[in-house]
Amino acid sequence: MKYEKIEELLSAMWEKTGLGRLGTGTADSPETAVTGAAAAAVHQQIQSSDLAFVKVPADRGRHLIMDLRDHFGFTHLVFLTASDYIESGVFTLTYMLHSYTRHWDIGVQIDLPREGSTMESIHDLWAQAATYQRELREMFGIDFPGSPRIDEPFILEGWDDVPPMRREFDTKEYSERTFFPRPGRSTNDPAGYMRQKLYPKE
Amino acid sequence: MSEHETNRQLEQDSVREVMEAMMTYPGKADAGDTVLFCDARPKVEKPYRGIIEKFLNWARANSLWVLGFGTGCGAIELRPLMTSRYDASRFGVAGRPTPRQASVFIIGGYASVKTLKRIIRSYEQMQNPKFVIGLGSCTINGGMYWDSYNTINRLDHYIPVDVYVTGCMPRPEAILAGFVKLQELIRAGKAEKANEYAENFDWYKANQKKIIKNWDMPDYSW
Amino acid sequence: MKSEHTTHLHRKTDPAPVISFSHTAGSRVDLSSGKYLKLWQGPQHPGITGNMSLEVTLHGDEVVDLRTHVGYLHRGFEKLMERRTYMQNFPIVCRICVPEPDFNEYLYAAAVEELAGIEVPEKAVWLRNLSLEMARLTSFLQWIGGQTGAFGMGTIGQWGITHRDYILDLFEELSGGRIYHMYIIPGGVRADMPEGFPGRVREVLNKVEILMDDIERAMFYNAIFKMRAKGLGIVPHSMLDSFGITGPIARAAGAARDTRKDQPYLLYDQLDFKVITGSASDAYERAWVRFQEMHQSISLIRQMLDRMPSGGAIHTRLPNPLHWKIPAGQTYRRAECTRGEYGYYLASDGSGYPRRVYVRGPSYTHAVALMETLAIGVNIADLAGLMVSFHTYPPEIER
Amino acid sequence: MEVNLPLKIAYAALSLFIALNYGLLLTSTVARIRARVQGRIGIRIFQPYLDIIKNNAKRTSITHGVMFYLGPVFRIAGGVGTFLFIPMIYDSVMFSNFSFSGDVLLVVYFIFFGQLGMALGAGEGGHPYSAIGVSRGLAQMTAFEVPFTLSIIALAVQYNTLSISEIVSAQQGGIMSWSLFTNPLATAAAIIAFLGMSMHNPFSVVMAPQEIPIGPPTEYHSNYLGMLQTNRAIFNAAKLLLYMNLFFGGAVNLPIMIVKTFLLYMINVVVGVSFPRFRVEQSIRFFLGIPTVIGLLGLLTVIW
Repeated sequence: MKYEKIEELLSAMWEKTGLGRLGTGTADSPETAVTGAAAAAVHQQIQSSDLAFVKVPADRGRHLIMDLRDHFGFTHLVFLTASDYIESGVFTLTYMLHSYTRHWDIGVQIDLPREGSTMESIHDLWAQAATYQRELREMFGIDFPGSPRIDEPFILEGWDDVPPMRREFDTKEYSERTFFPRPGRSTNDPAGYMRQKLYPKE
Repeated sequence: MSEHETNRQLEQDSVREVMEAMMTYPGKADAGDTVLFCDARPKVEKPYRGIIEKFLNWARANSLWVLGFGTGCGAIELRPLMTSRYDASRFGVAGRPTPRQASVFIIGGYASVKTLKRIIRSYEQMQNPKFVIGLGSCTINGGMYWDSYNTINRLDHYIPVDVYVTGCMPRPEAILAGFVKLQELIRAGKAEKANEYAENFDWYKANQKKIIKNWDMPDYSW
Repeated sequence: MKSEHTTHLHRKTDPAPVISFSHTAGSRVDLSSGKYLKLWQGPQHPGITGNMSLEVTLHGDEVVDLRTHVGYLHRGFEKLMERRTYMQNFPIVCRICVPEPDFNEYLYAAAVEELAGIEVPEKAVWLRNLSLEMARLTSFLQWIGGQTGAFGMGTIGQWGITHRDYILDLFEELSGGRIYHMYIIPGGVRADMPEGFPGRVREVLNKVEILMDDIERAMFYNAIFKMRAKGLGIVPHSMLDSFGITGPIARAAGAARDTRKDQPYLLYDQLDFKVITGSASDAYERAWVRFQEMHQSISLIRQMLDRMPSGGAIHTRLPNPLHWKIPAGQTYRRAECTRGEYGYYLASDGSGYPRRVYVRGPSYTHAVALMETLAIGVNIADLAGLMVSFHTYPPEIER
Repeated sequence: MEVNLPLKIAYAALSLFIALNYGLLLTSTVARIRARVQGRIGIRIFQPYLDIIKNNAKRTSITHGVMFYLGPVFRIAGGVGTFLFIPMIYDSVMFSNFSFSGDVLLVVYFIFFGQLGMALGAGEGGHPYSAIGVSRGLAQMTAFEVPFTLSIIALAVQYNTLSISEIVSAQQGGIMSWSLFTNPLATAAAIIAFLGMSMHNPFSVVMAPQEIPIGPPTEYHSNYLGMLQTNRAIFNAAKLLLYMNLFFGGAVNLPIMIVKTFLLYMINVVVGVSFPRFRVEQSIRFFLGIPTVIGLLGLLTVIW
């Protein structure tokens, strides 16, 4: 199927997944609400002419990714990562998919609760996904049931603290507590420090 | 050196307890426990006196065999060091792939906790006298990664360091200067850090155990 | 299909299940049988690229199981960048990938500029592109030494590293840095070309071309090198998508995938080059593709030197870095580095600190999933050559 | 010329000393030449001495058992033994060591004696790289033994003697009487075997640092390693002397000996700097292929 712009592809994608129909919003307004079944949890953001982010509920994520891979030609899993939005209490998984035929990217984003977060594994769709999932399990504590070697430590060794990439983990405090900071090194909040260096009068 | 002393005093007792507790494990322990290998206490090897030791030190200073272990990003400048631009082999510097035969250990930049375990094991497999060159500001005070949760801040709390080469990253000329400085130290008989490691073994081990949670090494089939 | 949330609760004791892609996952050989020998190639090993380790299980000389172990270089960049301002992040991003830091600088700058809506002046774009191509050349010159050294030919490595050093001198002249240039800054570049710089670049390029003729004769026409490299580590075309393979490995397998052509960034839509592809997809073909890309990179540098505008601003005026806030948003920028697709995912929450920076390195999949699969059945003597033929750099795997 | 035994032993010790220094200097010279090919200056000329002193000056050394001790001892015994039965200078009282009729067989045995002892010691060293290196070394050794022994037999048949001294004396009338010209096929086979014997590229997989860091001596350190280095110098000299005597008409005085052996050794260097290394099974296939055929032909030309 031929799509001129990434918006058309997205609307076709929403049609196929049955998650709802694209509303009246257009590309210039970045957030276009999706009317329909799961309107609350679903929205899309078109970042540029070849990059868009869509957000779907966790239980539909794997569906959508398989649809994109099999029916829309997004055959390349660029990366899979998570970002911690602690104030809203969610991890946001980002599956970045790339289409070699159209050279478009679609980032499928999924919100997971921060505690006891679990996501379906996609290690059977892409081989390298298992590695990404091991890293997420280790760095964020997100579980991917069935992913191979998911419980083996990937990067850290003998780590017994909270997963380091969570935002509640303070790396500076941990470093000062664990390693031996050489005395004489003082650190400052850059804004305040440079302000009093550069504009002492203010 | 005062904090050195105090730290050592502080750590003495806890370390003894730990080691006595470990002595009860027979042979190789399970994962999570400490393996006895890494606590084999080295002996202080007294150097000879007078002209003999001077002669031997001269030989040691002029044949520095570097362990081929690129622990950090400093390793990328060790290759130009051995090529025609800065030909370190003129100074008797040669690479050696196995710690048993190497006499100089270059810690190239930051050392993550996972690498530090291998660094310590390789260092303990090297034979006395052995020398350590700390490369880059990361080994001195953590450098760019001073607040990272995975890189150490001060290398000299875990293994004794003879020469520090500052910079991020240090130029090959700086590394050559570090080698020359090390040669001066060796000729002057001041590079006895291996014996210092043996003397302050408990202090070093305590610092190492503080961050390296389990010592079980990968299981070989030998 | 819905995942059974009941099974994984006490899964810690179960063995890892076997998946269809990687033969190694879950396939355990019992060392007690005495038929196998387990080796650790690395981290302290001359045949390993950088600081990582391969847990090899041998049956005779043949690899029957391989596990890649990384994390020896983990510095927690993504965590550190979350607690540094955008301007403070600029000097540390180049440390992520040691042999070619410029791609990190460019991608970080590009992502920040896209979110902040900063326009980059014309001259700065040219200089960025120039430094990226020079970085590509240095990285390839280092790789070619590793590739031949893995097969025991140290001479070419010596030549390559030496000539790489000449280019590093140019970088030092351009940016003041030898390895870490910190040249591409958000909003432009840090310095303009010094006087007579293009001429010196041309001299070095001529030197490198002379060297490459020698290398071509001594390496690619060498009977023993052919004997070792041909047929080693063949990547079938079907694996490209399922393993996320990019860069010269994919091109050597016949797939014309080059971000510089597909999604042209910087000036690559104005420069004249074509995507180099191979067919045999073994170590020799990969080496040959990379070698051709070295020639291509030289010609690209020459084109840029010819057409580079003389004057012009090299940097736009940034807002005060003390309270420089980037509007909320997220983006992903990619570039074609020597090893494949290099990308930065940047999410901003409107504050002065980035919310999330994710670095996508090509070695991430090449060194773990692909290596663990392709190493099965390879002779232990060829393991280093296979490793280098993937051109992996551990620092970008664990960051 | 009858010489009493103590004097003979003293002479042998003198020639051994000369051979040791010659081997060490040859090592550093060749390293410098190789460095020039790579555009470097290279190590200092007396670097091998310093390395040996340094290794023997290590204060600690660990052991893995009795055979671990005996490995280097066997090795150096093999090296010295090889040397002691090869006449260094033809028809000289001082430098014709303990050459006697039938010493060719003894030398051929001694060349491989050291490797076997090394194999035992390295095996006890326990490092998997040692084990792999030893297995590769023995396999490759058995391979290049075939063309080497064939050419030796060819010479023995040709000069119908088993004494090196007599083989040398048979080659004395001018350059055209060298085995190199009287039996070029056997010489070619032996030279190819020589490449494998001295473990330069492309036959250096035994000690390939990229695959198995330095192979058998992985676990050997401080004074064991010093012993091995000493042996390497002597053994190199001994092999070169053997080849010079067997194929290149021996030497009537030290300068000629040095020139001939140096040129002989340069064959290794030239091949070594310009080739990568074979895998072990590739090198075995290579040795059992063309060199063996050449050796057989050399033998047949002698017989008929």
